Parts: sequence; C-alpha cells; structure tokens
Amino acid sequence: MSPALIAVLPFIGALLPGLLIRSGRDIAAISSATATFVALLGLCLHIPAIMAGEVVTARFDWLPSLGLNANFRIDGLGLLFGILILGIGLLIIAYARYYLSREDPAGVFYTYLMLFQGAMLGIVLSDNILLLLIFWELTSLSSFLLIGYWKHLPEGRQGARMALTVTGMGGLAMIAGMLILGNIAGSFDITDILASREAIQTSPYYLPALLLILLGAFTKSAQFPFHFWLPHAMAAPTPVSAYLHSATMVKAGLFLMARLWPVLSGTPEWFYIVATTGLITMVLAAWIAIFRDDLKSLLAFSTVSHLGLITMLLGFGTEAAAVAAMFHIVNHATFKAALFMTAGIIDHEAGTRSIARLGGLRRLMPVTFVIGTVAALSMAGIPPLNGFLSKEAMLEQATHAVWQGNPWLVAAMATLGALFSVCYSLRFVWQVFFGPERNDYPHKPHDPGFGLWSAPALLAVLVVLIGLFPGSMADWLVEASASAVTGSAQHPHLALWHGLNLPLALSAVALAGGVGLLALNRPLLAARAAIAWPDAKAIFDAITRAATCAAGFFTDRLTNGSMSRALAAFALTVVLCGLWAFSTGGYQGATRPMLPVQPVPLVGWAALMVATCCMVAFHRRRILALVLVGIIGLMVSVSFIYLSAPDLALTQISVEVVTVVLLLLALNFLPKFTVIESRDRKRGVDAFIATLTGLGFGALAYAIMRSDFAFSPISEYMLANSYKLGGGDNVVNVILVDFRGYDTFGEITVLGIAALTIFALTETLLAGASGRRLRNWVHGSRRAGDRHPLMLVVVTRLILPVSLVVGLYIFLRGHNMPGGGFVAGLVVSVALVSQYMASGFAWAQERQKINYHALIGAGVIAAGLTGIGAWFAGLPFLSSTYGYVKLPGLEEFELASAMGFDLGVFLCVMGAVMLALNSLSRIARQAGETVNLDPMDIDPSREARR
Amino acid sequence: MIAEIVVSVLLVLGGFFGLVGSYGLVKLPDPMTRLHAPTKSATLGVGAVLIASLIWFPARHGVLTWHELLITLFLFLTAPVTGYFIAKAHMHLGWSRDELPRPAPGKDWATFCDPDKASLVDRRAGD
Amino acid sequence: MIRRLFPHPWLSVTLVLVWMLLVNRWAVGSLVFATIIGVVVPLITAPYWPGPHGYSKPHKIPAYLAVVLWDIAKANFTVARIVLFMPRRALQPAWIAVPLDLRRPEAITALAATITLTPGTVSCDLSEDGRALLVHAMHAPEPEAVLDEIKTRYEARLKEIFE
Amino acid sequence: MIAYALLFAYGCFGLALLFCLYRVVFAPGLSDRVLALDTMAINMIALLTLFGIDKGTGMYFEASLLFAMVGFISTVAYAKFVLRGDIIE
Amino acid sequence: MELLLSSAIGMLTAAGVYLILRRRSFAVVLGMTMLSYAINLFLFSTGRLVVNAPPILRDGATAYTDPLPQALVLTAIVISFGMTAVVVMMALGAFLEGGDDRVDMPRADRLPADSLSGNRMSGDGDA
Amino acid sequence: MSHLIIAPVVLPAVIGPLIILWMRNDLLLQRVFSIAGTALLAGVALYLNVLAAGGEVQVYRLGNWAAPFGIVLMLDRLAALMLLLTAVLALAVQLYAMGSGWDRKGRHFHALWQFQLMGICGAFLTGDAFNLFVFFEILLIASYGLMIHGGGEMRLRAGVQYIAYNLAGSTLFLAALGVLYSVTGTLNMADMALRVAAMPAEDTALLRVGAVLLMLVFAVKAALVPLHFWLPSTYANAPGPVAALFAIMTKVGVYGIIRFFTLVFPQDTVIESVVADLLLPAALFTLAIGQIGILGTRHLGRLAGFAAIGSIGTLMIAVAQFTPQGTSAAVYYLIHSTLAAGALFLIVDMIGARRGDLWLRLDRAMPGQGLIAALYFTAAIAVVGMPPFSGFIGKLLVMQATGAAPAMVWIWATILITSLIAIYALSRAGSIIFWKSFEVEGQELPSALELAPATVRGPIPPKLEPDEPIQDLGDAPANWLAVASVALLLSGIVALTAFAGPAMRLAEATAAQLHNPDAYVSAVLEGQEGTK
Ligand code: NA
Ligand code: NA
Repeated sequence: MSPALIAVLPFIGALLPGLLIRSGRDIAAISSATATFVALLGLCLHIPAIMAGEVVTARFDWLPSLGLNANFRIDGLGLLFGILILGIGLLIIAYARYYLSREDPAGVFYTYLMLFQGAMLGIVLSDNILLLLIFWELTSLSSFLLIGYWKHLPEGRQGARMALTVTGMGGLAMIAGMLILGNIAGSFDITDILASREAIQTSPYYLPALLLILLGAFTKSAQFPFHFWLPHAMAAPTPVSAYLHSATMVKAGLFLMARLWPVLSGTPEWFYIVATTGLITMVLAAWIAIFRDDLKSLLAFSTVSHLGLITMLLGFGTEAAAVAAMFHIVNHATFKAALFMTAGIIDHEAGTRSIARLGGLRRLMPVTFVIGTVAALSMAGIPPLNGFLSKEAMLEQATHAVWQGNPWLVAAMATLGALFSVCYSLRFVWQVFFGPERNDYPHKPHDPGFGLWSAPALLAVLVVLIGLFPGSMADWLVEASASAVTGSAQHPHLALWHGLNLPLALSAVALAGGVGLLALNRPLLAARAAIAWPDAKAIFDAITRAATCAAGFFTDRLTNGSMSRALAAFALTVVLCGLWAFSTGGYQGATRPMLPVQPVPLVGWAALMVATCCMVAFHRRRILALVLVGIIGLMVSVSFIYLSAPDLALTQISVEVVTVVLLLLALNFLPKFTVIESRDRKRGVDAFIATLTGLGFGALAYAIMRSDFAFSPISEYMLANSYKLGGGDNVVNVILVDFRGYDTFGEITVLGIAALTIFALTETLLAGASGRRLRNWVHGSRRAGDRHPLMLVVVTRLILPVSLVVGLYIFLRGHNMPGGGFVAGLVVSVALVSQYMASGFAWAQERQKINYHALIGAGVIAAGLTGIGAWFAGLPFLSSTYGYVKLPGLEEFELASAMGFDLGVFLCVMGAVMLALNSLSRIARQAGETVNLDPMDIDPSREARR
Repeated sequence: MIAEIVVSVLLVLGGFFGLVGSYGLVKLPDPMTRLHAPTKSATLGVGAVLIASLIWFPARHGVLTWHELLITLFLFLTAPVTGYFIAKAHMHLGWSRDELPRPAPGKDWATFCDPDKASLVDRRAGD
Repeated sequence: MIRRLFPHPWLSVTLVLVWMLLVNRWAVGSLVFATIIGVVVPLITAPYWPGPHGYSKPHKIPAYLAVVLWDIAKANFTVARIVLFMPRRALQPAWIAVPLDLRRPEAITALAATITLTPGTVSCDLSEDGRALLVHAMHAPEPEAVLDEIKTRYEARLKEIFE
Repeated sequence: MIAYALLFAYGCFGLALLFCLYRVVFAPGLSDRVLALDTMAINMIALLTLFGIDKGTGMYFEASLLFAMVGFISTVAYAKFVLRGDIIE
Repeated sequence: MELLLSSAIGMLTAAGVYLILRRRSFAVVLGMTMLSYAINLFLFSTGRLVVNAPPILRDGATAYTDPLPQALVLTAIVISFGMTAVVVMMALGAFLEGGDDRVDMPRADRLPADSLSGNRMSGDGDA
Repeated sequence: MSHLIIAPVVLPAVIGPLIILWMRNDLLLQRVFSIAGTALLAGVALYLNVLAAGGEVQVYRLGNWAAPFGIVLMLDRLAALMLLLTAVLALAVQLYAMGSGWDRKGRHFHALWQFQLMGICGAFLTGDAFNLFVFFEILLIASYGLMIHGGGEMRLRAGVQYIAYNLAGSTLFLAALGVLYSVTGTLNMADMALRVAAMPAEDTALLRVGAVLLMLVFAVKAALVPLHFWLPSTYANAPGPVAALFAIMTKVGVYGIIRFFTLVFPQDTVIESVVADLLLPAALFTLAIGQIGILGTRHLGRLAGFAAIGSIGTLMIAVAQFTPQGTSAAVYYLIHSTLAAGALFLIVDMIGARRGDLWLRLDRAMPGQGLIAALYFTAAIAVVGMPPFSGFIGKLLVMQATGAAPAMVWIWATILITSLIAIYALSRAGSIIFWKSFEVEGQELPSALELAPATVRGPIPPKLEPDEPIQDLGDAPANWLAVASVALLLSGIVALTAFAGPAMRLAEATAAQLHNPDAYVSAVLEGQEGTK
C-alpha cells in the first residue's frame, strides 16, 4: 500500500463518523477501527522491505515552486511510530467505545480522534519537512479539539487553549527553523536534507535553525520549561490522554529529533541543549509526579519525565544512545498507555482519580489491579518487565556521558530520576490498590466489562513479553528504527540480563531509594505542601491575561475611535513622507517665470485669505461659517475665470450654491453652534499639524507652478485635435465628453449613487428611531412668519422659464463654448430649487411630474447607450462621431453623438441634485411641516377673488 | 471715438457708484441703512459697466452682444428680492414689532406674525 | 386651442427674445428654435403659473420704465452724496407703512422692486393681509413726502398697467 | 482714454471688494455679512465685465450670468434660513 | 501670481486640515469643503497659470492654457459635490439617530455596555 | 480587441440603473436581475482569465482614441485574476445577503451592490491613472451607501468616519495625480512609465513626491498602519455581507501599489527604493497592530476587522519585496486572504444574528451552534494561517520570499510572533462564543479566570430595542443559502490549498508579467492602427 494512502486513510476514517454523527458509538468506533486497521495492515505489509533496509516512498507534486511536496516515506523510524500510532490507536478506539457514555457525542469524538491520528501519521510518514510542518500543526489543532471535547469543563477549555498556545508557539518557531534548514540544504525533502549533514552543520544558520526546531520539539514533547501544559491537558477524556500522551502527540517532538538526528546531532550545541534539557526534565518532572494526587496528573508528569529521558538519550548523540532511545519509546508507549487506561477505568468505576480518595482496590478490581501493577512496575523499571530493560540501557549511556568535563554528573542525575520514578510508580500501585478497603468511594468500584479492560490487558501482556523476550519481540523494530535514526545499520542485541555492571548497581540504588522515599511519602507531602511552589498554570494564565490585557489596553488606546487622531496621523504621515521624498530627490529650483501680479487679483487673494482665516476663527458659528464658505467659493470661482478656466468657474459657482443649499437644509436639524471641546493643547497641536500641512502643500503647489513639464503634455494633442477629431471648439468639453468620456461616465455614476445613497438613508432614518425623534421635533430657534413670501414667488416664477432657456443654451453650446451638460443640469436644478424655496417643496413637487430616480437611471443609461452605440459600428465603447446637418430653410448645424452623452450627464445631474434635496425635505416634513395648497402665504388678489 | 468717450464715462460712473455702494456698507451706521447702499449703488454701478460693455464690443470689435443686457435685467429682477429678504432677516433678528409703524390697526407685518400660520387651508404632512 | 398652446403669451415673447439675445445670431434657424422654446417652455412651467395673468394696459410699461430709470439715476447721486458727505448723526432713517391699492401679486412685486431699486428706499415687508408695504427710507426728514411719491408716481401707474 | 477709465473702474471695484471684505470680518450680525457677500458677488460681476472689456472677449459672460443667479439664490437661502430655519418648506 | 495661488492653496489646506481635526461632524464637513477647494486649485495649477487664454479654440489665437487639468478638476468638483452631499446627509443621520453630532466613535463601539460605567455622554443637540 | 473587456464595467453599470428605473419597488425582480448580473460577471471574468492566460496584455481603447490621449482599459493576468476574485466573492456574498435577508433592510441594496462591482472592476481594468481615481470614487461612494445599509446609530457614526477618512484619501489621490501630471504631462500609466524611466536624475524630487503620495493613497485603501484607523469600526459596523465584500476593497489598495510600483515606478527608476523602504516597516507594523488587535478587541466584528488588517500586513510584506518571488507570494496570499476574510465576516454575521450581539463575553447563549462553530473553526484556521489551509501555504510563501531580504529576521519574527497572538486570540474568542455558551443554563458560573481581564461582571444587558435593525434574524435556524455561501467561500480556500501548485504557477506567471512591464507598455503604445 502506498505510504500516501496509508497517511490518508485516517482522514477518510474521520469522515465517516462525522457523516454518521447520529448513528451511535458502535458505528463510529467500527468505522474508525476499520480505517485504522487497514492502515496498520498496509503499513505492516512494508515490514519485509524495510527490514531489508529499503525506504518506501511515494511522491506527489503539490507546490513545487515552494518545495512543498506531498512526499511520503516509510523507513524504520516511520514504521516504529506508525505501528505505535495505529496499533495503540486501534486499542484506544476499542477502549473509548466503552469509555464514552451514551450522552457523549461519539461521532464528534471519533472524528477528532481520527483527524488527530491522521495528522500524527502524516508527521511520521512525511518525506518533506514542510509537509511535516502541516501535519505537525494539524496535531496541535486536532488535539485542541480533543482536549476541549468536554466543553462543559472549564479545565478542558483552558487546557486546550494552553496546549494549543504552547505547542502552537513551538510549531511557529519550527516553521522558521524548517525553512532555514531547507534553504541550507537546498531542498525540503527529508531524503535530501538527511544527505546534507556537512552543509547544515557548517552553515552559520545552523544554530538558529537548531534552536527554532528544538523549540518546536520541546514544546510538543513537554520538555522543561514547557512541561506545564501537559498535565492540564489531562482534562481530556481518558482515551484521549492515553493516546496523546503515551504514544503519539508528545512523542512527535521525539520523533522530530530522531528524524533530524543524523543532520543535527553530534555537535556540542546539540549535546548541551538537548541532553541537558532532557536530563532536567526527567528529574524535575519525576520529582513533581511523586506528589500528584490526581492519577492522571501523576501519569502526566511521569510522561514528561520519560520524555525527558528519551530526549536526553537522543541528546547524547551517540548511536548506542539512539538505540536505547528507540527501545524506550516502544516500552514507554506500552506501559504508559496501559496505565492511562487503567487510570481511566478507575475513574470510570470508582468515580474519582484522586489518590487520597482511593486505596484498597486490589480485591474490588482484581483485573485492573493486575494490569495496573504490571504496567506500573515496568514504569518503575523492575525486572523482568520491559521498562527495566530500557532503563538499564539509559543508565548505561548516562555513565558514558561527560558534562562539562564532569563524568559522573549525568549518571548521578539519571539515577536520581530513576529513583523518583520508582517512587511514584510504587506509590501508584500502593496507594490505589493496597491498604484497607474504604466505604466512601463515589461509586462502588468493580472491574469493568471485558471491552474496557481488554485493551490495557493486551498492553500489559506486551510489557511482560517484551521484558522476557526482548530479542524476538522488539529487536527487529528497534533495529529498523535505530538504523533509520542513525543512518547506519544498527544491530542491537536486546537482552534481559547484561551481567553485574554499573547500571545494574545504579538501578538497585534507585529501587532502594525509591522504596525508601515512598516510605517517607507522608512527611514529604506535608513538607512540599508547606512550600508555595510556583504553579505553572497560574503563571501561564497570568502571562496570557497580561498579554490580553495589554493588547486590549493598547488596542483600545490606539484605535480609540477618535476621528481626529486618525486624520492627524494621516496628515502627518502625508507631510513627512512627502517631505522625505522631496528632500531625497533632485530639484533644480524654479525655472518658469512668474506671472505678474495685478492689483485686483491681489485684492481677491486678500479676500480669500481673510475669509479663510475668519472661517476657521468663526467655524463654531455654523451659519456664519457657511456665509464665509460662500465667499471662499466665490473667490475660487473668480480665480478660475481669471486664470483662463471659464468652464471650471461655471461648474464651481453652480456646485457652490447647491452645496450651500444642501448644507443649510442639513443645518436646520443640526446644532447651530459648535461647543468648544478640545483643550488648548489639542487645538495647538492641531493648528501645528494644519500649518505644517498647509505649508507643505502650498510649497508643493509653488514648486510645481514654477517648474516646467519634463515632457510635453498629452493635452497638446488634445488642443490640436479637439476640433478635427472631436468636432468641438471647447477643448475642455471635448475632453470631458469624448477624449475622457469614460471618466465622465464614472463621474455621473458617482453622482447618481450619491443621490441613491441619500435617498436610501432617508428612508431608513424615517422608518427608525430618527423618524420618531423627528415627529416630536421642536424647532430650537424663533421663526419668522410668512413662509412663502409673495415677492419671491412672483420673481422665481419668472426666473424659472428664463433659467430653463439659459440652461438649454448652456447645454447646447457646451461643445464649443464654456458650458455643457453638467452646468446646464445644475442651472436647471438651481432654478427648480428656487421655485421650491419660494413656494414650498410640496407645492412645487405636486407640479413636478418626473421621478428623480428615473432621471438618474435614464441619465446613466443614456450615457451608457451612447457608449454602447459605438459597438454596432465595430468601434470601442464611447467612440463618438459628429456631423453637420442641413435642414431645408435653415442653416447648417452640428450634431455630435457626444451630445447624447452630455444629455445623460444633464439628466443624471438634475436627478441627483433634486433627489438629494427631496430627501432632505422629506426629513423636514417628517418634523411636522405643513403642506401648503397655495404658492404664497399672502395673496391679496386671492382674497379679492373670493 | 464718441463710443470711446461714452464708454469711458460709463466706466467711470459705474466704478464710482460701485465704490460708493460698498463704501456705504462700511460707513453707514446701522444695518438697516447699510442695506440701502449696496442694493442700489452697486446695481447702478454694475449696470453702467454692463452698458459700457454693451456699447464697447460693437464699437471696438464690430460684434454686437446682448448678453450684458440679459445680465442687467437679471440683476434688476433679483436685487429687490435679495434686499427684501435681507431686510426681513434683519427685522426678524434685530427689531421688535413695537419699533415699527403698524400697517393697519390690529394688523401686523408678515415677518412678525405667527410662524406656523397656515396660508389658508394647509394639510398636515403625510395626510 | 391658442390659449392652451400659449398659456402665457407675454412669457413666450420674452423667452423668444431671451433666446435670441443669448445665441446672438439673428438667423432663421435660431428664430425657429426660439419659437419652439417659446412654445415648449411655458407649457412646461405652466403648472407653476396658476391664476390669471396679463396686463390691462401694456402700452404704458415703457413710460413707467423710463420714469423709474430716471428716478434711479437721479436718486443715485443723492444717495452718493449722503453716503459720502453726510455725517452719521445727521442721518434720519424712517420706517414708512405704505397702504396698498394694488391687489395682484405681480403688481405689488413690481412696486416693491421699484421702491428698492430707487435709491434711498427699500421695501422690507408686507403686512399679514397684503394690504400694506413696509418701506425703509435711508434719509427721510419728511416721511410723508416719500409716501406720497410712492403712491402717486409709482403705484398709480402700476395700477393702470396691471388692473 | 478707455485704458485709464478701465483702470479707474478696476480700482473702484477692487476697493469696493475690500470694503465688502471689511464688512464680512467686522459685522455686528449675520445679515450684514450676507449683505456683504451679496455685494461682493455683484462687484465681481462688474469686475468680470471690466475684464471682458479689457481682454476683448465675451468668454466670461455666462459666468457673470451665473453669478447673478447664484448670488440671488444663496442670499435668499441664507436669509430664509435665518427667518425660518428650513429653506425649502 | 504663482505665489499668491500657492499661498492660497496652503491657507485653504491648513484651514481644511484644522477643521477636519475638530470633534463635530459639521466642522469636519466644512474642513472637507475647504480641502476640496484647495485640491481643486492645486490640480488646476498643475496646468500652470495663464491669463486670458482659455482652452476654447478661436481664430487667430495661438496660446491656450492646458485644458486637461481643467477637465480633471471638473470631474473632481462633481465627485466631491456628490461626496459632500452624502457625508452631510450621513452626519445628519448620525445626529438624528444618536442625539449628538460628535465624529468620534463612542466607547460603546469598542466596549460592551456592561463595562461602560454608564457615563456615556448625552446628546447636546437642540432637538 | 474584445468588447468583453469592458463588460465587467458596463454590465453592472446597466443593471444598476435598470434596477432603479424599473424594479425599485420589487425586491424579487431586483434579486433575480442582480444575482444574474453577478453570475454573468463571474462568467465574463472567467473568460477574461482565459484571454489573459495567453500572456499577451489586452488593450481596449475607449472612444477609439489612441493612447496615451484617450483612456485605455488593460487586461493582464493580474487584472483578470482580480476580476474573477471580485466576481466570485461578490456572488457568494450576495447569496448570503439574500439568504440572511440583509438586502431587505433598506432601499437600493442591489443597485448599490451593482455599482460597487462596477467601481471595483473598473479600478482593476483601467490603464489610466486619473480614471483609476474615478473608479475609486465609484467604488467608494457605493461602499458608503452599502456601509450604512440598514441604518442605526453606530453604523451611521462609523459611516461618517469612514466617508470622512476616505474623502481625505480621495483628496490625497488628486494631489498625487496632480503632481505626477505636472511632471510627466501624461495620465496613461504605460506612457507615464516610459516618461518616468526617461526622467533625468537631477530633477526627480517632484516625481518622488508624486510616487510617495500615490503610495499613501493606496495605503489608505489597504489600511496600512498608520492609515488604518478607519477600518475596525467600519468593518465591525457594516452589515455582514457588506463587510465581507469589503474584503476585496482593501485589496484594491494593494492592487494599486502592485500595479503602479511594478509598471510605472519599478525599482530601478528614479524612485529607487523609496516605496519599499516605507512599505516594509509599515507592513510589519500593520501586521503587528492587526494581530494584537485580534487579541485586544472585545467585539467579534472588530476582531474580524483587525484580522483583515493583519492579513494586509502579511500581504504587504510580500509586496514590499518587489521581487517576482515576493509578488507571486503576494498574489497567492491575496486570493487566500480575500476569501478567508469574506468567509470570516459572514460567519461573524451569522453569529451576531443568532447570538444577539458580538461582544466577547460569557452571558449570551448561542443556539444551534454546531454548524456555525465548525465554520468558524475552519475560517479561523484559514485566517490565522494554520494548516492545512491556504493561509499556511501563503505564510510559508511569504516567508520563503523574504528569506533573502536584509530585514529577514524582523520579518520572520513579526510574522511568527503575531501568528501566535492570533492563534491564541482566535481560539479564545471561539471558546468564549461556542464553548462557554453552555454555562448560561446555570450549572456553573464562569470562574474568575475565565472572564476577560477588563470585564466587569454585571447583569445581563436588557433586551435590545425592538427596532434594532440587525437583530431580526433571532434564533432562526441557519439559512441554507447563507450557509451555502459561506461554504462556497471556504471551499474556495480548500481548492486554493489542494491546487496550490497550479495556483502558484498562475501567480508566478502573473508576477513575471508584472515584473516585465515592457510588454505592457508596448501593448498600449505601439500598433495603434485604426484609432483616432
Ligand atoms: Na464644494
Ligand atoms: Na469641490
């Protein structure tokens, strides 16, 4: 079976329980087990080839340009871990079937479990470190789900989050490490990397890569100082703990160290970092385990300790140590899985995992007792169980290790670790199973059914068998894996008896010491309880809480919703960046001569400056500010005229008045005055920023006006061809409707959308809270009488038709003289507005038969159709044409297709302006204004008529 | 030549009245009297200039344009209304009804009457 | 029919004239176009022109305009003198209530406009029944004279023209 | 001669503009400022016409027309706002 | 002339920037209007300044000002008008809904109601 | 020259007004036409991708004017890709808007939607600098309308800020264009590229100012720090589907930077490294502030907004390299982050609709949450860039592309550390929302540790006001259309992961085309037979 298929099978297995989420525990367990079994079978089929020294591979290109490929390999190491993952996985699946209660959502559980299994298998079968990274992070995610499976337990959630954070951190570091490693080796394929030991160890990036990768491995394998997360992950259901923390997840770190052992080990850095970490972890965790009350917690720290042991062995960097490490991986998986399951059974049956509340279970749960004792004794390293064998091998290697010139330090520490190990193992047996029977168990304990104890029993049998017959039971597996780890053929001769040697003596010391320590257990517990030990969880919580708090504070303070801050940052950024860009470039100084200054423009300039200053000074008096806006607008328009831009002036003037009308309409409902809110300091800072921006922008404008174009501008072509190709004398208008008609098309769309937005907003406002507020509106200021003065009505009545004529004139001549659709639209709108102002909106609206929505739609469509029309001539969108038409009896006159476009502009502008004003007026009407039936309030002739 | 003289006279006249109008804006003591200055003098000032332009173009360039006439008409049409409104605004802001003569016994000026007084038969919005 | 096509004949004439002034090209084509405008625009704006319109004696309009123009020119000098040379304290402003005989809004508007355009007086407000006009005089030692002039010189003429 | 007349007129209306400006800055109330703005627009029309005479072009005629129209509308709008709050009612 | 125009642009920009840094939406709208004047003048000035040479083809005329920036400014004016209309309306809507015309987001935007100490400032509008 | 190049603009530009003209009071018709239009747009975009895949830059000369005098539309690989991305996102999100009923909560939703698409597509297609401004304005003003769709105080306040900020941005855009025109005398991007390349070195100050201002304009749209302040409140207060569509809007800014600084101002011109020098630190800060914001915020909507900022940071790190490798990584990550952010915003909206609000606190029950929890989990994984989804691959690509950069250590450290923050923050948010909801039943009170640090424990807030516009979905079961649309986006992410190889080949081809602008320039300026 292809390695890729083997790696995928668990994921397929994950789909089934997910899909059959409601069909109960049996179906979920069976489907998961089937997938696992098939994968295991497939893996085992490769045993002969691997034993022959082959590496089975499968390669699929995934993302070749990154070097991320779906390459899989099975070698001895992969085989060892694969068998552990799938074999123990199978047992866990069976165990969990009986462990989970009917209420637990089994489908979800098995989905998560199989996802995790797939991720784990993916790690060990990857032949590409980027692929490995993906699976690596997947184990973090799926274990997050598994640990948090019981959502109702806060410990579960916190444990899950802690596990994810810590292992996630390691995973992230590892990303960097792996990328560096791959870049040194020139490939991310493990096969290639394993062949580049020389390049890697001589690279200056070796140490960073090593540190980053080890950070990943250590966090995953819960090595000191990252050991704290593992016990908190024990909130997971016991099958999860048994699986994750005996055979799989925590061993992923070990796997990685073993996988990269050929290229990373053998250096002093490796030795001191890895071996020392392992050693400390082994001793420290074992010490802590002695005092744990929760069975699973005890087992968790023992796991940490044993992981430290294996890490230390790998850290030694010798081939023999690697062999021992592989052997202990096998042994630890068997006895620790059995122990976790035992603890689960006790929890399940007795209702508690607290050692203080247990004891005397020997007779009540004989089967469990046997299984637990066998496994625990193996953990303690008691012969002839398998734990003893690998512990001897460990001690043997420890005696060879020299730490900073000190030949006995490592051995002594290792013995101490073993001693603690004996102590907590025996404590497990002694305080749970021995002693008097109690009568205050939460449940009445009894042995569970076969389904629950069969899996640990099988493991216990393995513990014994490997211990007794290591040569036939484990030799092949250790040989294959150790050969793969070291990269050279290893032939370990595992045996129970090595003769009387130093390790045996150290074992004896450990055993005796352990028993002695157990005897002192109660005073020790009391002593330890008296000392306030730093609680890792509290520290972690404090750190994350502080981080969350700091992030919250920072975010809230930085992004505090202040518009002023956002815009000040904006202005400063612009000015500083612009200044920097200018000062770092070449500037030749002013080259263009200045236009002479005439007195009248000077007066206009003074008016503009003074009005602007007053505007800022008086901006709190809002109506006055609007009057000043009017003056500024007037001056700007006039300067456009003076500087040869009549079209601009026309547009600016007419836009101006509509804007003022709009602002006045809005101001009717807004406060009429702005209160002073900013402190003097803020006003000063704002003024500084404003001055800086003004100076910068003014200087930029000056620099531009005083320099010439570096290249001849494209507008020269436009001036030359406006009449010839565009048929118009007004070059600006030809640009607008022809050269750049597409811009104008967009521009009227903007206007139309603006009006639609205003309309939609008005609808929403009137329907919501604003509508209620408006219905109860009380006008703040005293109002004068005479809403619709007679004189205004009469004059606007006359102005309206005249303005329509003027609008038409401006529209028609736009192509050749200043004007055009836009100005015409505004002129007509303004005329209508004046009519509305005179006689009231409602009165005027009743006489207005055109729907403004339709005007906007028609305008955009008219402009669009003018553009599309060109398609029928095979020309691009908006291609224009023009010609001269001669009607009988009349002079020739010009017709340009661009006029159709200009008509669209006209309609759209008018629709938009009127729809916007309409919307604002509706707000006013909501505020209780009445609708008049007559155009003017005072009309003597009306009374005379009556 | 005659045209030139006429135009020059008109320009000087226009400039003079324009200036006087705006000067009145500064010099006259209270807002109500200030209102008089610009609405008339400026109107005539601009009127004179516009007429000067009307004469000048055919005389100088041989093109008769009537646009100035339109502007003049437009100004004469609108200036009274703006004066009327500014006066009303000023009455509203600065004068009480007792300072003014009554239009007729028991009657009041429109600016001072009930702001919500309906014209004759008003409808409530939305009815 | 004609009435419906030309709801406001004077307006139509004005618009034709305005168009011709605007295009400034006295050609047949322009006149045709102006005529079209003269028909169409009043039709469009007709809804905004409710009620009867027209003049009873339109031929008196030119004479009235001449009088007004002359008064404007004359008064301009007066006002200029006041603005330039009269000390602030000597100024005697006055509010004058002008009772109206005119009833048509157009006529009242014309009167008010005339008053405003002639320097020295500004029409400020109507009474709530529309039967009196409030006029402010800039310098009126004798308000009665001003009132008299308005009534006889302008209102009487306008009443002839409009009613 | 015409050049001097033009210069005189320019000077007068320029000065007029300054007077208006003074009234905008130093005014007891809003109505005075609106009045000054209105006067400014009218003076601008004069200046534009002078400019047209000066440069011999009728190009700026529509601008004057719009100034007249727009000055009127915005003055009425300001005043109506003062009087009634709502300018279209 | 260039100096005058660029100083005007700078002045308008400074005024605009100062006003958009205020805390009330109306001032911000005014500031945006100022900025839009400034930018329109600026964009216009990129065609460089010429007096009495409008880009309208005439017989005999040889020099024309650059028409392209003018076309761009026209587009910009129209667009900024639309934008101004929307922002005014939105500011009005926010005032009507929320009771004040502050532009800063209230704390209730970032923090849940129960962590606010109930001192959320009330509206000061004249409603 | 295919007329279909302009179809992505004309199609919505016709459908939008048609909706206003004839269907403005008929929601069903609006939905039919609008969705048909968007689907058609997706089809057109697909066709344009096929067209662009030939490797030739397609030019559409509007008005039949010769470049650089008229406006041209340009279709290259990047433009085509962005169009397709827009159309797909819009289609999915629009389905969601219909399924969730958002389009009923105000007027003109569909018309504005079409105009929004018109603006975005136009921006991607144009080859003219000023025209880009115009289409920016279209997409902005439509976005203002969509942003405040449904109304409500907070949304309007946020809308005012959003529009005001973007008005300042538009002003800056005009300033930048003015400066560039004043120096180069042209607006056509290809022509500008030629002129910039020919610029004498002693006269570059103004040009550099123009280039930098332009970059800042795009940085505003992309929400780069310190120009990012507008984003969190805007996105958190925008209607869910609108926020989801906005996922493409920040990308318009990114697109602008890529386009201008590969075509007009490539690294070897007078601009030198001005932009890259500014961009990279900004990108790093953006990433950091975004990810810290994910942890720091108390509101799920703002969380999604900060996530969007963070993703922009990552994206801009890649862009700021201005190498083919960096650009191709950016293109890949851009597709990913658009889909992921879109999905996240929709999921957040679903959560809000069911939970009543989006505050990250413990007292709200979330009924019927299994499916949504799964969707959230998936989207969160994608957003933080954990395996197996494209976010992880994208992150690897970005890191690999910056492996040789001088600031490599800073870049990698920022990416990795902020990833950790994001992982923690999103898992925390997820567990608060989905796992803690069980506690409301009352079996146990949240322990003190569980509470977010600054939370003051208090009574459950009063029921929402009856007219609160967002909440009218209540506890309705997940609407199949809404779920399907989220699933559509997520399946896009899955596809991007599974077909990372082909996707990356596309991205590389895109980057290669971008970094060889000569073909683009000559396509625009040479061989203009038949034009005016
Ligand atoms: Na404006
Ligand atoms: Na503007």
